[in-house]
Amino acid sequence: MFVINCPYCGEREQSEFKAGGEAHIVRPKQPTELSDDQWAEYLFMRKNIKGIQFERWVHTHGCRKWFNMVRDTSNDEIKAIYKMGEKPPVK
Amino acid sequence: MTNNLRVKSSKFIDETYKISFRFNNKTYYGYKGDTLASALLANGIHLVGRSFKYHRPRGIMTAGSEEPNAIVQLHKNTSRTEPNVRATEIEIYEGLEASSQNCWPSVNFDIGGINNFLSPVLPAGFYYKTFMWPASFWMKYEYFIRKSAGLGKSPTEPDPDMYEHKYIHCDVLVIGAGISGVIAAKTSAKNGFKTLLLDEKPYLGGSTIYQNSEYFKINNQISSSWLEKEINEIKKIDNLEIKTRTSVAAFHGYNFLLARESLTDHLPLHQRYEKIRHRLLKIRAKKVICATGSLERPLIFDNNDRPGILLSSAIEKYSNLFGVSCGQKNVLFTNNDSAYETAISLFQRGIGIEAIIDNREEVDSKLIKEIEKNNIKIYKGYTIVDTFGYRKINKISIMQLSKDGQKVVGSKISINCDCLGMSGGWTPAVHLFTQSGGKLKFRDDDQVFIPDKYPSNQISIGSCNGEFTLDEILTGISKKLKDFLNIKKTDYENLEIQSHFNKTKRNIWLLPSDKIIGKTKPFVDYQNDATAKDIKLALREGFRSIEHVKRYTTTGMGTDQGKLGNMHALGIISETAGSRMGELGTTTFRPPYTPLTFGTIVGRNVGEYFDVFRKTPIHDWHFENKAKFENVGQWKRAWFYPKENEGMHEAVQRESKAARDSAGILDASTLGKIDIQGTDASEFLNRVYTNAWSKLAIGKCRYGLMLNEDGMVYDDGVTTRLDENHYIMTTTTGGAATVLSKLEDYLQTEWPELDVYLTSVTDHYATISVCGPNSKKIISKVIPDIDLSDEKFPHMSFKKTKIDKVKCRVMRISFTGEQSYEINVQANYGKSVWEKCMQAGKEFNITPYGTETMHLLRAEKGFIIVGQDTDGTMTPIDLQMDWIVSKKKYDFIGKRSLYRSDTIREDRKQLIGLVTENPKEVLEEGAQIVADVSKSPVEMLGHVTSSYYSPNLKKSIALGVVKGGKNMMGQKLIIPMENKQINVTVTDPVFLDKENKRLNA
Amino acid sequence: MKNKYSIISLIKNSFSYHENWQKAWGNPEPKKEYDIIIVGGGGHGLATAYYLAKKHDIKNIAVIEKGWIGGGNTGRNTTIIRSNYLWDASAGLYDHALKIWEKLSQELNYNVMFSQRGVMNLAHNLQDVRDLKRRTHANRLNGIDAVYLNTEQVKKFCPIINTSPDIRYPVLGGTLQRRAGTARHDAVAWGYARGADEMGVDIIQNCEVKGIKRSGDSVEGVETTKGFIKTKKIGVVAAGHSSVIANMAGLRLPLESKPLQALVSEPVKPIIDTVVMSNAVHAYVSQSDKGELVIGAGTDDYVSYSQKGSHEIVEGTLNAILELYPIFSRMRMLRQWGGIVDICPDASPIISKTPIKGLYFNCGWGTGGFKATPGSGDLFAHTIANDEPHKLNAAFNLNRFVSGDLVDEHGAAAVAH
Amino acid sequence: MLNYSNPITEEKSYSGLQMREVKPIMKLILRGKKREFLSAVGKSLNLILPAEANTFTKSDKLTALWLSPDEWMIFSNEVSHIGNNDYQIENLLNKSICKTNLGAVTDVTDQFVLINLKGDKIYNLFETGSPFNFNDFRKKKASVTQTILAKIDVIIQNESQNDVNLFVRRSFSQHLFSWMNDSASRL
Repeated sequence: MFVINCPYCGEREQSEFKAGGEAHIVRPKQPTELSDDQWAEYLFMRKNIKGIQFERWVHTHGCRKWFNMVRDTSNDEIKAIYKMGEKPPVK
Repeated sequence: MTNNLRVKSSKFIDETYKISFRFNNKTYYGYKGDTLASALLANGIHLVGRSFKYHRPRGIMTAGSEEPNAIVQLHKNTSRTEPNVRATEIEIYEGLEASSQNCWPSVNFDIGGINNFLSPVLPAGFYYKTFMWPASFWMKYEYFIRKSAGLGKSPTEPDPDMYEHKYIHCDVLVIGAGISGVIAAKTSAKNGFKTLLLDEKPYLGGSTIYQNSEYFKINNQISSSWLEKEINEIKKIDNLEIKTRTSVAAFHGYNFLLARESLTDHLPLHQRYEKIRHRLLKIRAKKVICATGSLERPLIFDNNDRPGILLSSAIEKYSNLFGVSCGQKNVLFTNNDSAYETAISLFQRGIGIEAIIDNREEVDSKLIKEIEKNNIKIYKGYTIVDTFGYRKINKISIMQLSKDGQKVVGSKISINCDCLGMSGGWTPAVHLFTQSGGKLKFRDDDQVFIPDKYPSNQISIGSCNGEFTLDEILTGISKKLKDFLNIKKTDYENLEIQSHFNKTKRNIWLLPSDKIIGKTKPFVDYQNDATAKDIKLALREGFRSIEHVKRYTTTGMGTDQGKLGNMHALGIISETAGSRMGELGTTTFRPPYTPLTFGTIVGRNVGEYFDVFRKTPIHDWHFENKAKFENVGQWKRAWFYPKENEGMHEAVQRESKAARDSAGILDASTLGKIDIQGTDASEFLNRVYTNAWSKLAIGKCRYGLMLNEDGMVYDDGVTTRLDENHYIMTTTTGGAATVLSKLEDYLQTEWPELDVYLTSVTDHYATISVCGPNSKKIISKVIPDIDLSDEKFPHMSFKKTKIDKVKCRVMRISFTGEQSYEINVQANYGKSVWEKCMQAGKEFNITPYGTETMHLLRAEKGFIIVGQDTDGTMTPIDLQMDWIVSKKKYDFIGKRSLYRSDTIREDRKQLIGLVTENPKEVLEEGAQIVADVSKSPVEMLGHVTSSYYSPNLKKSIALGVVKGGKNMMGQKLIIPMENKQINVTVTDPVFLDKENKRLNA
Repeated sequence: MKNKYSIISLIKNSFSYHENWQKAWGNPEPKKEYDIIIVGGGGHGLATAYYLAKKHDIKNIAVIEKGWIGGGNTGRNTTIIRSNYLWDASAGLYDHALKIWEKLSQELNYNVMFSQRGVMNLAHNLQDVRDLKRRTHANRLNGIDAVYLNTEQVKKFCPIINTSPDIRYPVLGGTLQRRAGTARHDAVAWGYARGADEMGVDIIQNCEVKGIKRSGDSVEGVETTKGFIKTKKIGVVAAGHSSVIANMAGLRLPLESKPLQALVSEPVKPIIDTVVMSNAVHAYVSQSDKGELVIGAGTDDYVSYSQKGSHEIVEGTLNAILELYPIFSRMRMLRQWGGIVDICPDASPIISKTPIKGLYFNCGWGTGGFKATPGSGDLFAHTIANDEPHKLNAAFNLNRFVSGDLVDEHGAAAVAH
Repeated sequence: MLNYSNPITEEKSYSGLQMREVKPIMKLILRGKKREFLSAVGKSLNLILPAEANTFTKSDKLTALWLSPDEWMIFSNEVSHIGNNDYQIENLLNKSICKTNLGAVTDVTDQFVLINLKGDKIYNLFETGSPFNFNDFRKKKASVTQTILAKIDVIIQNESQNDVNLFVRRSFSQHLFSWMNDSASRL
């Protein structure tokens, strides 16, 4: 059970949040131009990193805002949190 | 029996308060303050239970939560029964009823004891090697294995007690109220930190509080007196909350801990009514101080498990704290100085000590001198090689140890005794620390694991950090607390400490015997009957890792989770395998530290609070009118409204017919409603629905289908354009929350440039749908001001209006194929509007209908229900809804997936209608559809998704999905049931009014 | 030849105080080269090696395990075995496994305690009923024993379930597969290890793969903590760590690794003699031969390799358990633990070749891999040996995520009106 | 006239805790990101929307709760008339916000039920079912939070010491109120 520092509401219990998977997978602007393979890459393929992962969370039971998190998936340590649209912090 | 072993009064025992209790159907007495174990010992009872595998007699071994043997069933055959309760933890109360477990007919004579004689053929893991023949017999073997396994008995009635949760956020949590914990809590609280101090026992002060020796002093006071004053002080501090009888079960990441506060278990039964039994504390602490203490180690030698063999520290506790003597002829067996503390305590109380066996050869300390001075025989450099006495120990044999400690030499000496105390040194209680993710390091000097790296803001202090003696504990504590709490000073800077404890220890994990190991039973895990020879067998068979050995031998898998024996198992493995202890690692300590009842974990979320119960604004009306309800997500929806003697079928037939013949009314308030505003609202809808929205006129409604990015149908509903930049979207009941969060996700992450705002208004509106040929007449009575003519208010359009003075929205939309109006009114007026419609419709026999009829009516029209006719594998094309997929739009969610090689296949499963050869025969929903039953295995083409008897068409109708169904119109197929085959014909899914005449009838 | 396990051998060995048992498997140092390397010494990996040696006559095989064999999900799951799956492809796969389970103890000469005590799945709403009926009909036509039970039949088969119509989500019915049941998880890994070892397979523990060496689009070997080992074929069966290995080979998989938790109660005398699963309220329970209630909890929603999940998941599960079995309120949780499960978008596994020659993946089993162990090993062995899938695992290829031909076992999760 | 049926009809009283629904209270959700939006709202209502997270502002007639960086809920301080749900303020905002494309205004009067709690045991009650840390919240003036209580989404507003407003979605409100009473009966 993490404590998550929502960039808008401050520190809250994990139970107020939901995870949304890997971050920075941008929806292709022109899906019709993509091959089936490329589309599958967007749709299903994930890095699923053991270590530093960039991922999305949403404060479901609070401000309903999505944001990004940098977390070490090997020990669940949260390294950084930043708003949507902001540049990810450099490692 | 009288309390003949109550040797001395103790201030922890209230001898004016006598309590009677029953054990194995006999009545005994104890005093307030006793545990079941201390009370039994005071009555001379050691034998409490039988072991798991060999059914050996077992007694009380410890005085705490690490007890492996003395576990009992409480209140047999009642709703309050509880298996596997540790006699050492439960405080006695008037009416307590306990009985021995895992024995038959009684604990004194147990048939299962025969296993002890069979033990030569029952080594570790024997069951993996046998019971394989004949192959079909395993279930029979297993029946008997299961019967003999298990310990106590599960309750068979619901629990009469209540439980509760409590969330606590504190600055500093101190776990354990021994001397270190008390000092830490006082320091923390006095420095302004909101502090919580927890201890599993009913009293504060840990083991120091009953320490009564002149040899251990603080500031020239006996340590217990000094501590008592400290305790009195901390009770007065405002921002310090102290909870006793509270055991910390789990230490998770980010300093999240779970603790069980036991509130009524010590009260007489009649005082427990309407009270919370346990409270589960969910603690989030900024800082955690572990002062969890340490556990004394047993020693591993042949037959070290007999009743009457206890930990030496337990004997001391029973005598000092409870005033109970565990025996009259005590022998202590030790490898360190702790047993001498016990000896002195016993001696001071006049309890007989026969001898002390010390495996150290040359030792000397003030404590030992004191013992020798009193002419108690000390056998230095000796070990116990065997013990005797079936139901209770009566004799031991000892032999001299060789110099290297690997062998025994010389001849055997026998010593009579009625109680044996073992002291193998101390193991820091690092369980919680490791649960939190902490890493341990091994200290070779005294062979202990101590905390090394802290994974969160926490420290360990006192003996759980490997500081075992008073001076070790107290000299460093001040600096530690100052650093950890970031404070300048403490009250404990210059304590004067006297401690006469010699720290030398001779650690031998498995003591040598004069017999070959195969003939001995040196128990490592008492409860599971795992011995040192089992561990060695596992190693011989190639099991190398500690986890393998543990699993193969079941060491550490009992209800005590190996609190006593795990270290010895590790030691024996490393000695046998020739590896170093520290390198071998430890087994993982898993939560909970002490077992936690399910009821405690669940708290009040049982019965009606198991899950949220959502009600529509008209719920009370449905209830009053005897509706049957259906669970839809967290909602209770009216399912059908049976009149006298009607079953579901009759009710639904009547409701369905009424709706088409005259008028029906449905509570559709559960549908999700999302208010969409912003200059890009139309563009947004274009992207989330498959069809186009920009050209929808203000005041018009349109049906939309929403896909997942994988192209599969996800949700559907009607959306209405209220204004240029304002829409109201409806979603399915079950999909409301997920649709909104999915849409928010796209808005915030993919399309932040869009000016769109989404707000849920599901609960703001009551939605009342009136349908049927007379619906127009009814609505005109309810809302006389509105022009309902087809020209002014055609199908798929919307009007703002007022009923009395209350503004509301009316949509002319239909999920039944009938002319139909949907009134959306502010929820608190919903019931009133419903009643008004009922009143106005009375002359037209307006009939309330539930979800079942709604499903039937829409099936007649071939309308799908997402989730029933679709299952996450259906595209709009599969549903024969090509018309709703815009060819012009460049993109929408899921569009690209519709053009993958599999999704463009012509022979995918497609939605079709089915009619049965026999019009009365109603298909089973979920039944499979085939073309040919002659081949095996039969090729399944699809399944029946919806099926009803239509009272309006007077025949059975069904929807289904069938491979290539689109091109199978008119074809005959078969529904193969278990006992018959039903012939069906594929039809168009629209059974009624294909021309949509009824919408404007 | 290893000595055979039997009651006779137990008695014989008791005379020598069990001093003469052989090692169940050895502890070899890795050779320089193997014909095939299996990465991952869980049940699936060991079974793969066993069937490669047994059915395809390839003996120069190594199983490389970073920890200890059977220490991952094999030793952490709730041991449910069943084959009553909806889709033809799944039913084929899992029933293939179930048929092997039925003879596995004898085949391995190791008692895996496969107990056919039946698995019941409960329905709690009308869509559950439709879904379970649909599945039962499909099972029957696929030759899998499964019957639909009404509420009274459910109660009769497992009397301790609370079937009162007044509970929040009443039991509306259920399905029963009698051939289904449980097995002893450790024994499966150990039995396969012993069998594989006997045929010459090297089981190398405490050896972590650090890299996959490629030349062009073929594999050349693996870098490990015990040095480089050459091979032309690598079968990866690394469960939660599949993506980690895939990343080494420059491959991305459609997987997410999430925490899955389970727990056991203290042991008690027999109280529930079957396995009961309830998807709708999330409660899976059975009782082990030792007497512990074995309870499966759900997965968390975030990727994690920490083997820890959140307390809420456990609490939610016990919540559901008490709703269905109020008599368990005073039972105590003895131990809880977490595993890492690799989940595919369609909740079906991957047993497949990859775009890299000589590299094969067996992964994506999510929360239900244990039941497939023997079948998965057999079919993966076939796929590796022939460089071609068996017809039973052909549908479980990687390409389905491109074509869209998913085996969507969780698609039937209903969202009803 | 239409009858008015609010969900919570009883006022409940325990030692240290009183709970009741306050109705009818006009409630609106305001959405907007631009600076002009904030100033337009300010002008229309004579009330500055709180910019600081987890706080509220108040005028004679209205209270404005911060819900997210672009979302506020405003509600009337006094109860309005039963039988009339045409709110002047809503119409005003529609003109100044919606018509000018500055943001969105949505009537949520019955989306949320306002339960008022009074007494010194309010937080003892919350602690039995909410993971939120109320330590600072209860001390801080004008604090508001969205969190979970008994697994239900709630908005909690610290009106003054021992006086708290709780907003919950209507369809959940009876369940929550029942749960709160069950808990309160044992505080």
